[in-house]
Parts: sequence; C-alpha cells; structure tokens
Amino acid sequence: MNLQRPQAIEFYRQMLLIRRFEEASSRLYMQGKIRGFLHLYIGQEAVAVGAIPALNADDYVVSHYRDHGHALARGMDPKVIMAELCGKVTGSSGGKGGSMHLFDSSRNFMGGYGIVGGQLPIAVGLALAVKYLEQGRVVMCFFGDGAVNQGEFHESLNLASLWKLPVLFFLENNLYGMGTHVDRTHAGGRDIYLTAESYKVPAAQIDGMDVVGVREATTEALARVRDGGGPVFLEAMTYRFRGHSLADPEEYRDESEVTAWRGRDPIEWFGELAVEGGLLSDADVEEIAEEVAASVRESIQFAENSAEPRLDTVYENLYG
Amino acid sequence: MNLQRPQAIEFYRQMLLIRRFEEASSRLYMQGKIRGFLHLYIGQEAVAVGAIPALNADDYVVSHYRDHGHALARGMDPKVIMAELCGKVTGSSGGKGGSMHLFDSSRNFMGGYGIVGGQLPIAVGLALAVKYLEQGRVVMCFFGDGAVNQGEFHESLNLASLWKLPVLFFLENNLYGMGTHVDRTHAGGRDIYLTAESYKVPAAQIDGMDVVGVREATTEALARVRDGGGPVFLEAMTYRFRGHSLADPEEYRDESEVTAWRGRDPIEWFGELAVEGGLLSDADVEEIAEEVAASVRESIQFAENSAEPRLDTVYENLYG
Amino acid sequence: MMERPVAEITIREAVARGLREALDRDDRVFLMGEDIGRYEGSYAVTRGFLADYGPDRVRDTPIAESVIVGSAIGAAMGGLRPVVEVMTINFMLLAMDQVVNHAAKLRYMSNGQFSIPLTIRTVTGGGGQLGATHSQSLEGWFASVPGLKVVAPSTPYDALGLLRSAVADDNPVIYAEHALLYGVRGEVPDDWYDVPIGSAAVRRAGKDVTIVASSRMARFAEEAAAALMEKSGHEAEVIDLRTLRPLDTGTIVESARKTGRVVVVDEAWRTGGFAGEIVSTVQEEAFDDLDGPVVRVSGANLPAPYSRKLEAAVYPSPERILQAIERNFGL
Amino acid sequence: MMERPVAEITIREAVARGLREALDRDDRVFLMGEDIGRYEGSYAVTRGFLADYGPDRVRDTPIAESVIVGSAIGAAMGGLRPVVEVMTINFMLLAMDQVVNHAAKLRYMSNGQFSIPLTIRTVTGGGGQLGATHSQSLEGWFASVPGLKVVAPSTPYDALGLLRSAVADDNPVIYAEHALLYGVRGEVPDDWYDVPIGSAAVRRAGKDVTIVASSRMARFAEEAAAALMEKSGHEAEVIDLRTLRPLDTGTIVESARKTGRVVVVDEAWRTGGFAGEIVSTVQEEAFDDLDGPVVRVSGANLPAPYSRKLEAAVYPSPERILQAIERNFGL
Ligand SMILES: Cc1ncc(C[n+]2csc(CCOP(=O)(O)OP(=O)(O)O)c2C)c(N)n1
Ligand SMILES: Cc1ncc(C[n+]2csc(CCOP(=O)(O)OP(=O)(O)O)c2C)c(N)n1
Ligand SMILES: [Mg+2]
Ligand SMILES: [Mg+2]
Repeated sequence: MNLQRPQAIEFYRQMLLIRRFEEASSRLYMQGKIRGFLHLYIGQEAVAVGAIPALNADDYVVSHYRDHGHALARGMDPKVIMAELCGKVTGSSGGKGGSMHLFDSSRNFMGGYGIVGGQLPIAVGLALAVKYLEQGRVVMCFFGDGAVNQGEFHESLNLASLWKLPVLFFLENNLYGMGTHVDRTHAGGRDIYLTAESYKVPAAQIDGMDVVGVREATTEALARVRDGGGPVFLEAMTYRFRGHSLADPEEYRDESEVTAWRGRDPIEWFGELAVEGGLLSDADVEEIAEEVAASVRESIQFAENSAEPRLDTVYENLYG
Repeated sequence: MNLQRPQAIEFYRQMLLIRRFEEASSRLYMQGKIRGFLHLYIGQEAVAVGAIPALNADDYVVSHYRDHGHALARGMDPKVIMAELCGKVTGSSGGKGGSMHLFDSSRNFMGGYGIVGGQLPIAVGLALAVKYLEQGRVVMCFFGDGAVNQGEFHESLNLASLWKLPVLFFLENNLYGMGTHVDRTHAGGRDIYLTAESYKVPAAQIDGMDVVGVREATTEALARVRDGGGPVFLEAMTYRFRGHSLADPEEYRDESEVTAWRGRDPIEWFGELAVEGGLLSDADVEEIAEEVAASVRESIQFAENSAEPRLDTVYENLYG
Repeated sequence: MMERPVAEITIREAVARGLREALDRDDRVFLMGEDIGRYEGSYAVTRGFLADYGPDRVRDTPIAESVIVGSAIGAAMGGLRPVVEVMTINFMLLAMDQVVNHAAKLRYMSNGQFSIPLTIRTVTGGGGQLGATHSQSLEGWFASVPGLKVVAPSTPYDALGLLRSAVADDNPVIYAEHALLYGVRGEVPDDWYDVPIGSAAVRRAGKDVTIVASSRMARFAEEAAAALMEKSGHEAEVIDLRTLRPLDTGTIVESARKTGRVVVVDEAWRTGGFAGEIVSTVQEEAFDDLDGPVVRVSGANLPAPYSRKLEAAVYPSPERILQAIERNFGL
Repeated sequence: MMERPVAEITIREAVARGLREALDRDDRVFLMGEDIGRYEGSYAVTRGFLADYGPDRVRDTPIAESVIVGSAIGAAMGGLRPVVEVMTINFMLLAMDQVVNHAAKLRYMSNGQFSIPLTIRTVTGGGGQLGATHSQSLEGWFASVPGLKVVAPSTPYDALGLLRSAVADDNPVIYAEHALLYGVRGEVPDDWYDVPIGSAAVRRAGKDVTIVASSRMARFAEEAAAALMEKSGHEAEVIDLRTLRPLDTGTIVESARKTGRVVVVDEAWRTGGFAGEIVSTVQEEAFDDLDGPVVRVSGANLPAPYSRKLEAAVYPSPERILQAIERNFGL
C-alpha cells in the first residue's frame, strides 16, 4: 500500500465520520426526530471516500437519495446535513429538501435526487455546461445497480459518449435495488461495466470495499475524463450493511451473504491494514474515533437546538 | 439463389404492392385526400416482405408509424388500409386511427404506434403473454435507428432478455431518424446490433435490400426465438428513398448518397435477378405489375367511394 | 336470512385480499412491479404472495416504470389481465407516455379491435414527510384522460370492492391507494360484493353544506363534518367520490342542489387541480341553487417541503376544511 | 418622436427572431432538440440556424426526450440558459419526470441554492389530423405544477415578447406554440419590447360577455366575438390569457365582474381541463356578479380521431363558442 500517513488519517477519519453519522441518524430516526425515508450509506463508505476527495473543488458531484455519505465526503458540514434531516431551518435546504435531497452549491454538490435514475441526465447536462464553458471540470455522478435498468441510464450514457462530455459515471453496485438482486434485474449480468462499454465508454470494475483501490482507480479515471475523450465508467462492487431504508424489513438477503460482506467492512479492514502497515497508530485510531464522535455529537446538538423553519417562509424560493 | 418460382412471385408481388400502394398514397396526400403525417415505406420493401410472411398466422406483428408496408406484408387488405388513410368508415379503424395507427386484430397486427420507441414495451408485453399462456408464438417488433436511443429501447431489451421472452426485435436501420444521421445519434456507432449483444441478446446485421437474405435470416432467427432461449435481434441495413414524411423538405441527405442507395432498389434488383435466374419471366413481371396496379386502383376506388364515419359514432369504442 | 360475518380489516389487508381473489379466480391475472415479490411490496401489500403464487404470477421487475407499464399494456392486448404495481404515483411520471398514449388510446384508435384490461395500482398522497419528489397526488391528471378510469378508495370496504371492479373491467383503471391510509380499519363482509366504478358514496347525510372529496381527504371531510356538528350543530353532507373518472356528477349535483353550499377538498396543488372539475360541474348544474361560490380546500401551490411543520402547512386538514366552511358560509 | 417601422411577420418568424436574438445577446444561450439543426426544425422554426450558429449552439439530439430535458436542466444548473425544443407536447410525456420532479422542484428543494433558467419550446394542439397520439393540448398539466411557468402565445407580437421574457426568466418556462398558428401574421415593432409573463391581453373590449382563452382558442374567441356582434350586436370581451401560469386572475375577474357572463374556451379534454381552474377562480371571485354559470367550451372527452369529419367534432370552433354564448346567455 503506497500511502502516506496524512492520507491514511483522512481516509480513516472520513469513512468513520460517515459511519458514525449514519448510526446517529438511524438513532434519531428511531426517536422520530428524522422522518420520511432514510437511506443509510453504511458499508459503502470506501466508495465515497475513495472517490469524491479526488475531485477538485470546482468539479461537480451528483448523487441520489442515498446521499449522506457523498455529501460528507464532499466536505459538507455534518451539522448542516443533520439539521436538514431533522427538518430544521439551519439545514442545508432549510428543512425543505430532506434526506434524499441534499444540496450544497458552495461545494458544487448538486443533489440529492429521489427518483431512481433521474440524476443521470442532470449530470450529463452539467458536463455539457462544463464543456460549453470550457471550464475543464469533471462531473462525478453516483447511481446504484437498480438505476442501470432505467431508460435514462441508456439515454444518458449515449448522449455523454456521443458528445464526449466530461462525466465520471460512478456505479455503486451493492447487488440490490431495494430488495431485488441485480441478477434478477439486469440482463447483462452482474458485471454491469460491460454494458457501459457498448456505449463506447471506457469502463472498469473495482473493489468498492478498498478505499485505496477506489482512490487509485478514480484518480486514473478522472485524468482520463479531463483529457477530453468523453465519459468514463467505474463500477464499484460494494454492499450496504443495513436495509434499503429504515422501513426495510430485510427479508430478502441470506444471513450468510450479509455476514460475508460484513466481514469485509471497509473501515475495519482499512484500519487494521493501516495499523499493521504502521501508517496509523492505535492512538491515532482512538483519537480519530473521538474526534468523529465529537463531530457527530455536535451535529446532533446543532440540529436539535436549531429552530424549525418559520411558517411564513414556506413560499420562499419557489421561483427565483 | 435457392428459391422456387412461387416464392419469387410472392416476393416480387408483395414488394411491388407496397411500392405502388405508397406511390398512390403519396398522390392522394398531394390531393389532400390523405392528411396528417404520412410516412412512406418506399425503399424498405425487402425488409417487410422478407420478414413478415415468415411468421405464422398466430404470431404477432408490432410496427411503428411507418407501418403501411408492414401491414400489407402481413396480409392486411389494401382497400381497408387506404380507406383508413382517407379517414373513411371502411378503414381498418373506421377512420379513427389514421396512417400511423393501423391495426388488424384478425391478423394479430397489433399496431401502428406514433411515439418513437413506444411500441417496444408493448411488444415485450405481448411476448410475456405468449410465454405465460404457453402459446408458442413469436412477436416481431419493428423499429427504426432513431428509436434505439430512447430509454424504452433499453428497458425493453433488458426485460425481454431477462425474462427470455419470444421477441424478434427487428431494427430497420435506414441511417436516419427524421433528418439526423445515426452517426450523430448513437454512440455505439452505425452497427447497432452490437449494442443489442450487451443485453445478451443474439444479434446480427443483414442486408435489408435483399429480400431473400432477409427471409433466410428471419427464418433462422424465428426458429431460435421459438426454441425458447429468449429474444433475438436483427438489424436490416436499408434506406428510405423518400423523405421522412411528406412534410420533409429533404435537405439533409447528399444527392450522391440517395442516388447510390436508389441504385440498390430492392424491387428492381430482385426482379432482375429473378428474371436472369429464370425464376420469373418478363410476362410474369408484367402480369404482377398489372395485378398490383389493379389492386391499388381498387383500394383507391374503395376508399374514395366509402362514406365518412357518422358523427354520432365519434364516442364509440372509447371504453369497452 | 342470517347475516354473514363481517370482519374488521385494514385497507392493506383489503387490497391484499382483492389481489389474492383475483389471482385465485382467473389464471390470466398476474401481478408485476418493483419489489412486490421477494421484498413483499414496499408498502407490504403483497406479503406472502410470491411464496403462494410463484414467480410467474408475482413478477419482480427491474426499476423501469415505462417498460413495466408498457409491457403490461402489451400483455393485456395479448389476452392477460395484468395488475401492475407502480410503487408510487410519483414514479408514474416515468410511464406517462405508456399510460396516456397507449393504455388510454389503443381501444379507440383501433376502433375497438383491442381492449386493455389493465389495473395499475399505485400509491398516492403526501403527508409522510417524504419530500417533494415523493409526495404528489397526481391522480387528477389521469382522471382528465379519456380512455382511463381512476379510483381512489378511502375505506377497506371500497378498497376491496373497487379492486374487484377494476380487475373485472376491460379498460385501464388507475387504482390509487393513499400512503397514509393503509392502516385504516373497517368492516368488510365475507359475502361477495363489489363497488361499481363511477359511484360516489354519501358518507354522512346533511342539509347545510356538501363536502366533496376522495381518498384521505374524504376522511378529513368526515372529521370536519363531525367537528362542525359538534361546534355549531350544522349538518354537513360528505360525499366520498371513490371514483374520479367517470365522475358521479349525479350524486354531487343532487347534494349541491339540496345544501346550496359546496366545499371541494383536494390534496393536489390548488391551481389546475381536479377540484376545478368538480367546481365547474357544480356551478354548471346547480348554479341557481347555490348560496355562494363553491369553495376549494386544496394543497398549496408548492412542492411538498420536508419539514414536518412546513409540510403540515401545505396540505388540507380537517381544521382547514372546517374553517373554510365557517369563513365562507358563516356556519 | 418618430414611429419606428413595424413589420408584418408570422409567428414562425417571430419565434425564430426571438431565438436568434437570444443567441446573439447571450453566449450562455444555446438550442437543443430533435432535428433542429440539419433538418432545420420539424416546424421549420430554426431554418438557417445551424449554418449561422454552428453545432455547439444549435444541437441536434438523439430521440430521447428524457435526457434532452434532463440534460438541459443540468446545463441550466451549470450556468447556461438552454432553450430546448421538444418536437411536440405529446412527446413531453416522455420527459415528464424531469420537468415535474426536477425542473419545477430543484430551486425549492435546494431552498434557492440553484435556479433553472430553462425554456422548453414545444408544439401543442390538434386539428391537423395527426391522430390521437399527436394532437393533445397538455399545457394545462404543466400549468398545474408549482415551480413552472407556462405561456402560450397566439400572435407574432406575443410570440416574440413572451419568448424574450421566457429566455430572460430564471425559472423553467414551458413555451407552447400551436401547430396551426405558425403561419399567422401580425405586426411586430422593430423597437425592443417584451410581454411580461403573467399578463393577459384584452383582445377586444365588450360589456355583454367575457370569453377567456389562450393560443388558438383565443383566435377562435375573437372570431366568435365578431360573429356575435354581427349577428346580434352584443359585445364580447375577449381575454387572451397568453400565460397559463402564473394566471392573470385580475384581468379575468375584472372582466367577469363587468359582464357577468363568462365563457372559457379550452382545446384540451373537457374533464379535468385547465378551464376548470378559470371557472373556479371566476366563481370564487365574482360570484355575486355572475348572471349564470361560467360556461366551458372544451375539447371532447376523446382521443383525437383521425378522420377530418370526426376530428372537427371534438375541438372547439368559433361556431361552437357562439352557440354556447347564445344558448347559455340568450344573447
Ligand atoms: C423512478 C423510481 N422508481 C422507484 C423508486 C423507489 N426506489 C427508491 S430506491 C430504489 C432502489 C434503487 O436501487 P439502486 O439503484 O441499486 O440503489 P441503492 O438503493 O442500492 O443504493 C427504489 C426501487 C424511486 N425512488 N424512483
Ligand atoms: C417520442 C417521439 N419523439 C419524436 C417523434 C417525432 N418523430 C417521428 S418519427 C421520428 C424519427 C424516427 O426515426 P427512426 O426511428 O429511425 O425511424 P424511421 O423514420 O427512419 O423509419 C421522429 C423524431 C415521435 N413521433 N415520438
Ligand atoms: Mg443497489
Ligand atoms: Mg431511421
């Protein structure tokens, strides 16, 4: 593992932040403080953390409804996210968006999309703007294995490839769209990246539980996109350790499958590797854990102490 | 050419019927007797005639808005089609459907669809019914190169392949969707059948100007579909000799391209070959021409002599 | 005659019962949709179905609304009677073309050569803090499309009775279940019955004001009527439309003529909502009997905000209905 | 001050002029759509554009309405001001999700962090014997969606003036051109002007009856008004809405109060059509001034049949408007 200590600290800290943040939001959901649908990123942390910080500040990130991890990895303030989940005025959208619809314009975090596949055309359009304005940016667009079968996947890959737009299509293949296994939804089979190649989009499959590998592959892919040759496609094989959302009874996955994947916990795995490799000390690990815990605690306090939006603001920001 | 005389007569007669029928409908359009959008099949006759009569009577045919050729090849009565184009009560839909929406339930000719790509899910559903009811039928679904980029193409190929449904996807690649060349619309390039393979659908490209080749490929493909292994995809390379519709100013194709393709006129080509090969005599050719002309004349007379639908029938057949 | 037993069940159970019956009675009926099999339905309606009926009749699909609906239309043309679940009505936006241009039109365009015996079950409504993309009430759009029928039950009795009628119908029927009504309990006879499509129910008779609503809003209307009676002794007649298309204008107009005062409650966005149809019909047919304008209590002209407080402000409520009656009619 | 010259041009030319201006004035404006470049527009609006502006600014797309609209939304978020052509409003059914769930909601859901300065030009209306799938008037649906604006010009002056406003607007605007109005001629000043979104035009003043309409129906309304004057000397006031959302209720209600008789003309299907919104508003705001019910003259509750004779029976016409006035108001 060709990795420096600061980088290792960052990886570990960011992944742990996501994990602890999601655990906390799960608790707040159980307490009725967060409502609606809540989709946790637990298990997939290595993808967001491996991928997103490899971007420049002016690049764009487009996510879907499972967006907390992406938002955190993009540097969005946990306080502001938690406040949004709790529907508070201090939330990223003042409580108007909710968990599935996070946005942060200051970080070019472009959302948070609740409709499966709907974010793909948006990402293509952002890339069109980038190319049109000669900004040299990249659009990194996340989506799940379930989204691959939507018509918009096809339309988006085709258009991005045809017009050679700077999109990095980032598939998080966690094997399930809600409760349905990818083998029962995608005719092309589990190796979805092969489908991407039929659009003449260079594509590769990577291990989504290995943050270092994700970073390497992403860096390479980004360089390729910036070269101007058009989109690139990465498929990260990963797994969500929890249900699809907190409403999920979770009866469709074999215990053994879940256990096997949990055995590949991206945070534990990286932590152990880093400690063994001398990149992190036990003290580091503890310190990071405390730092993260504090940050999450702070986010909860911030959210709980924040006011609800004022009723008379409900019509604000419909039109501009 | 391993072909018998009766077959040759049929090929020639059916192709010529389509050609003359379309020429006639074009004239009626100019006279204002047919209105709305009119999309002619001229140039593509070898596809419909090579493909459709290879089906059994109980198989299904699904077409799009360029449907006259498919309907005629399926054995629909030219009189009834012409009457429909003229909006008469004797038309296949009593004048309610029009050129883009031909139907003949007695021949399992399932339409006539005006929305590009919209017929593909319908075809998949028919195939689902066939499989569910264990009818052993095949669904032959036509569409153009333009339809390939619609999301529904993707969704339909995926579902048909996943569920191993008996569909023969029949692409008529005439290089243009309205005025836009396929090179500017499909990232995968001109060889669209390669795209189909990414859905694990066996696919082949064939010469759509050669009626014999089309028949051979279709027969083979149908056998394969009937075997139960799932859909098959055929891409017939063809060309429309006229504009997209009669409203088309036709300024987007090079004269030389049009001329080159007209040089491959499927009817002339087959006629000459058949005469040279002794399958058809000059007398045959003349006789067929007369027969076809009579049939088309009859269809015009029928349409012109037919009554307009009665106003009080306008609400009929909305609900069943 | 001895009365047959009557059970208290939820709307969820009523829908499930109707689906099971349909599967049991007719081999041509099958179910199709996202996560209805292995996952047992995102609103748990089809619990146990996959195990009982197998994967041919309970079909999990990819997430691809257009081909789900479109292939169901094709299957209907091919002799089956599909019952599709589109997970929520918001996702119907992805299948709009198939519904509007094909399901609704194929019979007419073919002059009756084909019919489309298709039921599309879908989940409508807001109020669950699901945010703007997941909280819409679009059934009014479908109710404006000739060739479709649209029902929206608010009781277990109607849920079962209308589902029976929908599945038996040879036309495409949009069957809208409200996300927040699944747990509502009510009596459902063991004896066979159906609720014909196109007939409204008078939930409560009254002479002072008519409240017209459907789905969850019909329940709110009943609450408002009770509160009105409690507060001022005025009698509200509550009409639960049950069907949006074809609309039971007879029942509505008759009541309007009687009371002279009409409130229409609609969860959808106020501007351009289906309430406008009812208002138009009432004033066309009963103008001279009206004491004042027909009043709309509708959803706000806003995407649904997530925050509980803000969300509560954009939907009708029993209180708001009551206020509208008091303010507009001085009752 | 000397009057600047005024030219007679067609609506087609007015739209083309507006598009050229927009391209000339702002580099962030670009056009995108099916066959707008090489083919020069299926209704020939963008003739010569590709040659003049090149393929970066006049972009031919694949036939894929969802990504056309969706990517335009993304481009708008990314700093551009896309003007999209969706060939006809019927095909908008394939882009419904992007329009309703994204274009209309992104600003609100992000609490103003992003805006969507997007114009979607599309062709609406029937009457050209294009059959059921190609003859719909769906602008009323869009007009019911909070977050969208919807305009539907009926004159060259408005076509240009509203296009200027649409392109300058920071919100998504649906700009509906009627298929059968492209050849309509009218005067358009050389001087700069715009037509603000949200303002109706009184086409003809009158005291006896108000006719409210938009797009082609507004022209029919003028014809009906002229015929009414001719026949019985009664004065109809004709209001051309020009904008469906936001609706200029002030102008409508004022006229209704004055005349006491209102006819709403709407090409869309009668049941659930946008006419219902206008009826509702008029009777809410002007009930006491009304002589009788607000009358709707709408499209029939039918998919459009192809046959000329049948098709003519399903759409409003000047004659039908006149008859409705005579029958309902005895004028
Ligand atoms: C168009 C649409 N259909 C259905 C849904 C409901 N839904 C939300 S998430 C989801 C599964 C998506 O799976 P995948 O794309 O693999 O992402 P993952 O949840 O695994 O991250 C479904 C069916 C939706 N939000 N939008
Ligand atoms: C959804 C939709 N978008 C656009 C159109 C307009 N349109 C009709 S035919 C056509 C071109 C289709 O080309 P292709 O699929 O290649 O078929 P061909 O006309 O060449 O037979 C277009 C754009 C339509 N009917 N439906
Ligand atoms: Mg997944
Ligand atoms: Mg073509």
